[in-house]
Amino acid sequence: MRTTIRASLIFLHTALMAVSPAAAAETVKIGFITSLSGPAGIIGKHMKDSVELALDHLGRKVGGLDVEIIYGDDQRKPDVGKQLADEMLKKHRVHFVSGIIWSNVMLAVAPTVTQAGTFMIGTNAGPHELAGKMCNELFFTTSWQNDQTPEAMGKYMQDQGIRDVYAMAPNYAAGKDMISGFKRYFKGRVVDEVYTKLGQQDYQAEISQIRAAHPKAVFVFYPGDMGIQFVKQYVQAGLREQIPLYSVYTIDEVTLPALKEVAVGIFETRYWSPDLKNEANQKYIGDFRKKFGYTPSFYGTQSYDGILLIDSAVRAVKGDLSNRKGMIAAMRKADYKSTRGTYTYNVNHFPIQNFYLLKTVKGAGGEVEMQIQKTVFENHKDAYYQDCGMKW
Amino acid sequence: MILLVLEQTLNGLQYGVMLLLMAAGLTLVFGIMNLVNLAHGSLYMVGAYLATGFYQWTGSFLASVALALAATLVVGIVVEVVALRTLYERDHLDQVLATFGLILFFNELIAIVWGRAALYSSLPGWLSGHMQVLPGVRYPVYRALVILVGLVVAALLYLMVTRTRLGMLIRAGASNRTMVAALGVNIRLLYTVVFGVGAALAGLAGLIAGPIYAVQPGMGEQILIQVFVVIVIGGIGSIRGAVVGAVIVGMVDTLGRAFLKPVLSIVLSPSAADTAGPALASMLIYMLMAAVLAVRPQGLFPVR
Amino acid sequence: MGEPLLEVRGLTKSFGGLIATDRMDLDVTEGETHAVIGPNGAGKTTLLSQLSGDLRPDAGLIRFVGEDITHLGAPARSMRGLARSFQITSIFKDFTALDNVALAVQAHAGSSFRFWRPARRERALREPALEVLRTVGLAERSELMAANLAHGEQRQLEIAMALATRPRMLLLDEPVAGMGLDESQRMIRFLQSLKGRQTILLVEHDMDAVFALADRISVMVYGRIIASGRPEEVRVNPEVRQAYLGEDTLL
Amino acid sequence: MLTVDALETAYGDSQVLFGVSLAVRPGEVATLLGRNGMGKTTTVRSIMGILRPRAGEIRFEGRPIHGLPSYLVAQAGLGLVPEGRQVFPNLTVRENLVATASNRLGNPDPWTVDKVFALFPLLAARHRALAGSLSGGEQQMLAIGRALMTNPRLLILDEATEGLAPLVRVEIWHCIERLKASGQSILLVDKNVRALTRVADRHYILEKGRIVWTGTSAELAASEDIQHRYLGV
Amino acid sequence: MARSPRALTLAAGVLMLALVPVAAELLDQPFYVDLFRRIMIFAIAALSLDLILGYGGMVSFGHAAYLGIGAYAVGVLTHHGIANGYLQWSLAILGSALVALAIGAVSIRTSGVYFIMITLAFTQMLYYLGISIEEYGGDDGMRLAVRSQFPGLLDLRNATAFYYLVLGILLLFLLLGQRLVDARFGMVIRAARSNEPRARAIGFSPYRYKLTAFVISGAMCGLAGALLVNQTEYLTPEFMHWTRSGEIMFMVILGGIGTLMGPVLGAAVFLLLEDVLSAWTVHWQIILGPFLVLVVLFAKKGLIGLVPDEAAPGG
Repeated sequence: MRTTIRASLIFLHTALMAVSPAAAAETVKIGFITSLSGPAGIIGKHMKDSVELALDHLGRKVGGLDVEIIYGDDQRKPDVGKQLADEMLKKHRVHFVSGIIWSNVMLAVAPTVTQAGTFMIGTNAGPHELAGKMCNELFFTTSWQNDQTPEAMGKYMQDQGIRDVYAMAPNYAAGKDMISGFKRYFKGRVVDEVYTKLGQQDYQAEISQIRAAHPKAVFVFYPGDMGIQFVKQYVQAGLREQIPLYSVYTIDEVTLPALKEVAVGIFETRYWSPDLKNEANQKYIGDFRKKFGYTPSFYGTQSYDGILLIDSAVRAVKGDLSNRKGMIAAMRKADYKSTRGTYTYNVNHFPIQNFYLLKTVKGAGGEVEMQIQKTVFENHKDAYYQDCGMKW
Repeated sequence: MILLVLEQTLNGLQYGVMLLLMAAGLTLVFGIMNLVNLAHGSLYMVGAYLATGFYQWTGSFLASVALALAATLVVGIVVEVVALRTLYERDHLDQVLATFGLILFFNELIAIVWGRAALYSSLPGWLSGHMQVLPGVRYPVYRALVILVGLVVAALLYLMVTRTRLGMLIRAGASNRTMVAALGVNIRLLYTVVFGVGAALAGLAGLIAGPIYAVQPGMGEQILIQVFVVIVIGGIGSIRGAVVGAVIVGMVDTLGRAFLKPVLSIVLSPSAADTAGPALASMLIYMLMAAVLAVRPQGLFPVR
Repeated sequence: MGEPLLEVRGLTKSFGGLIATDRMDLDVTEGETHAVIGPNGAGKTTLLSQLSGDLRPDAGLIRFVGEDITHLGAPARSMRGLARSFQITSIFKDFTALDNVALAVQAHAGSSFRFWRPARRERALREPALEVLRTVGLAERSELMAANLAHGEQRQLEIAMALATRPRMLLLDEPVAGMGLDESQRMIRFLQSLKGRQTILLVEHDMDAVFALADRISVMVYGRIIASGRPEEVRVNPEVRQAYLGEDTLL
Repeated sequence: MLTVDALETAYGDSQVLFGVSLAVRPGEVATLLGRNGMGKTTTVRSIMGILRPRAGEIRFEGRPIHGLPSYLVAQAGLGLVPEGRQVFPNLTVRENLVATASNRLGNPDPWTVDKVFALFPLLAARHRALAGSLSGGEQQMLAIGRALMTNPRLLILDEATEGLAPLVRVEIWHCIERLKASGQSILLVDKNVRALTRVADRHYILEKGRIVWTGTSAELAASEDIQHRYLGV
Repeated sequence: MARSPRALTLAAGVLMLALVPVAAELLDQPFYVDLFRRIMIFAIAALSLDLILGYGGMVSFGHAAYLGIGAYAVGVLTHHGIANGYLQWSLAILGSALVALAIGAVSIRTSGVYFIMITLAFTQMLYYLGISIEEYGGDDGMRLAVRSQFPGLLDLRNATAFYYLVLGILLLFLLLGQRLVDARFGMVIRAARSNEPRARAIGFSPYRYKLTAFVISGAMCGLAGALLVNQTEYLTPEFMHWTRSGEIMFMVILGGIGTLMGPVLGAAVFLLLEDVLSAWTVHWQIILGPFLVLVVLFAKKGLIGLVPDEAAPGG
């Protein structure tokens, strides 16, 4: 009888411990949302692996506290992402939500998270809304604002004297940002702007249209799986020799293993490259290759940086997760070893950073890789920060 | 402009051929066994995975095609014997639900074996190039081959159904299976064979699709609904209907996507055309199906 | 005799190469029991289905109470007073016997677009229904599920449902089909009790039933009426004997 | 060659056959007579394995065949000409004959399309027509030809002359006589007593799921009372 | 009647649902209020489907369409700055009723597989329509800026108030459904399902009744859509995806077709199973899939069939 009572008491105690918020404070809970299934799953893998590497580097602690990561698969759908965020906030009571590849998902998730008083640390998507009117003190990103990268490409192509460009992107928030960013610096004629369905895999019909329009060059934004499909089909259709292709977020370490030689010679602009020489980057790439056996991508570095950024914030408030003000102030300093080198935060919590021109080349060992050609922008600010009401 | 229409017609034909390969098996299963098999798309997926897997393993494209075809045939037969047999006598509602359950199972099984992320199968060099169809029109070799294979398969199927004993039995079974059995034909075996052939065709569609689309769990469902549209338009159970339906749907879908927007912009304002064009284009085949059913409730080529 | 209640002119229906009804003429007078006989496959059920509106004729005219009803559907014909029974028992199996008949009453008792009051508590539906069940001798079985009734009882229920619509004319498709001798005798006696009060077009195979009930008989072969007349006339008609009863003379 | 013993069959809850027993000997033409709804077709369907009998035994050439799926029953040597003809309407006449043709039991002089056409010249003229477009009589001939093409040891004809014009019926009866003359065993299911007493050797009368009378043609022809009581003639 | 095992189950179920917010409060697990509210919303959708599927025999494979219409009615009005709930929800009900009228008018003329396919086709059309309207987020859908507002009545931002509103609507629909299927109207659609040629022969034109039932069902499901978009605070064409129709249908079958409590039970078990299984393994669908097949094959009457019932006549 007595044992029964004792057992019940122990049970009750454990149950109360499990649900009481005080107990939860000893662990940092981070919800990490990305796309793990479907064609974009490969990107999610890059991000998830990088998060794990970051935790390894931090000794499986964040800011000195135990850490629990809850991964969520948004299936590239905003509504699923929103639902995941709700669940993470209400069921798991996370302190930070991080990750998110797609701008449309980000637009659904970020407000949900920040309205609940929780930090949203973006590690890829940078829709212009969040840089401008919808900026929020609880929102930080370790990546970039969508427009910035195509701005660099637009500038490069403008400088090269290329005219009559045919522009293509998937039809979602980032796709439109990319084209508008491109047009901000490219002043030549845009023959046509075509938006395709997000996640589309067969571009043959669009490629036929391009051929019929015979532009001087094609500019595209096709991240991940879409990039693999588009570039392959572009080459298969015999357009590569007819019309040169320029791209952003299309040729990268995620798509190169599938594209290989097909991508050689294509230009990209970007804020990061594996051949960027700094200590943090070399350590990251070296350890990543050792642990996972493949070359990481910018999706990975951003996610890695995201965990380090959170770590710097929690460390700054000495593990007092209720001290939001302190954590905001800490993160604004960007005081951690970023893989891109040092950078600063703009008022809207978007990085001010360099953008480079990259070219796909056959490396010394015969493997296809990307190499920095030159710097297009130095300490480049996004075009929307003035719309952001935050002052600091 | 004419060249563009020609090229888009080829694209439509290529898509139609893929639909046809899927539709042929589905319509036979539907027609003679009276089974609504939503899991047909899973066989397509299995075909795509197996082909990709075998290609990585053997390094030979043709060997992987042969192996994948044989393997999907076997998978189809196993699925028929284990799961679907008991469903023939059930009503359509049960069939829809049970095969919906099979979809979940297959998608997850594939996800466990190969992971959720998509695979990319590449083509051997001799298929990844392009060819000159007409002066100024280059067309990918692989897609041209797809069209050719599809047309050959369609012709073979047509001959099989119209000229062979098996074809006669299939048609006879579609109208009166009790009588076919009462005349000494093992109708169960016939069903299994037909299902296996249908599965192999779906697998063929899947392995063809591999290099064009991403190979991923759930890929079957993306095409399945279109395939249903094809067979409903064509008339359930009719191979001829499937051929005609597939070509119609392939053409309407592709040409609609390519030309509806420019055509509409002649009539409407550009911004209205921008909105209405893609909307109408993606709805076109469903409107077509509703229209066909309104006029001919049994499809274009009713079996009975 | 005045206007016929039911008038059929040139009715034609074919299925593929099979001509089931071949330019057929037929009259049924008010109050009479008119039997259509003929071998199986002669097209009797096809004829009945065209009369009831379940099948659309290819050509011809059907007139009921002076109105052309050729293009009306089955429900509209039921509303005008044509009620049919089916050769293969057709009832609502998952309802009670009483529900079955009450439904038939309901169809003819005002709008059924009523969404609130439970129909099983409407006395205006239940009482007439029970009354009809009593007439056909199923009153004790009223609360049984129709599926659980014996075959003969289901046949009775079939007739009860037709009667409950208070028809001007009953179309009966082999009412004693599949019944044993006793059951069919009982059914015949019941149908006899309706004679005079109810116009009946009877399609039947069972000669006992036909000769016990019919005022007039039309003989149908190969989609055509080959003879029509009073029972004793038909019985001795050599053409009928040859066509319907056998072909000994030709063998 | 065919013996049916105490066969009971039910559709769901309602039993239709209550112990039917009959036998057909090699080379003979036997009949199963009875009014509509008495269980004739149910008996045929039970023999053919289309319905699963609840009880009883069916043997064909000594082998038990009850409970076998119908294709195995057919393969054992039973050829069915079903009630309502049931030709395959979407197949041509020739295809109807060829589709299910077989000679599993090794008939030394098997049926061919040409032999069927010789038996029914009407079909030869229409061999490319869809069976669904044939007249009732032609369909009946086709159904018989189709069954013959499986080279059965025993041919079962269920209501083979129903609903046909007198002249056509006569032709069918002549054909059955010819088949009988060639040594074909036949089980006829019909109501047509007069014609049957000429063609058949022995008769079984079915009433409410039971065999109530058995006898030779002569006995049946002599018994007006039996004819009237059970067959309504 | 009142003491039948099913009535007791119903009472216990209602009591349990009523206590969920209290329990969630005590356990400090507000998530469960969300979960059970979601369950009840899908229960309403499943209930609406069962009215035509179970009682009317119409295998609509496009019921998600009305979920979408209801959701879009709320989302679109909110997008244009009209947050008034009375207006929004009326539009949701009216809009889905009209769409159901149009879809039903065409599809009820077909039957069997063709009915399944044509309802699916219409839903696909709406799905693609939703995807193409950029103004309302296209593919991406859009956030619902505010939940529907019922000034002076209640505030949906209050999770508990919203919860009890949904519970109230569910109970109301259970009652309405019960009256409907037992009334003359219900008898006709059940009769038409049981034996349509017979129903016609005794004088009913089933088409009109079936169409009306189809419209009522669509309207109910439209309201469920309005609730759902308030629940998720996100509008997306995914509400109308065909697999959603499949899920709703599965809830009905799982719980018990042709009953009123069945769909509610089915929705609860389906969503709880999803919640539990997905927490346990990411590959939860490999369990759910075969489970579905087994339910179809062996539990013809659904889960509710396990609860004994007096032989209720007229299934």
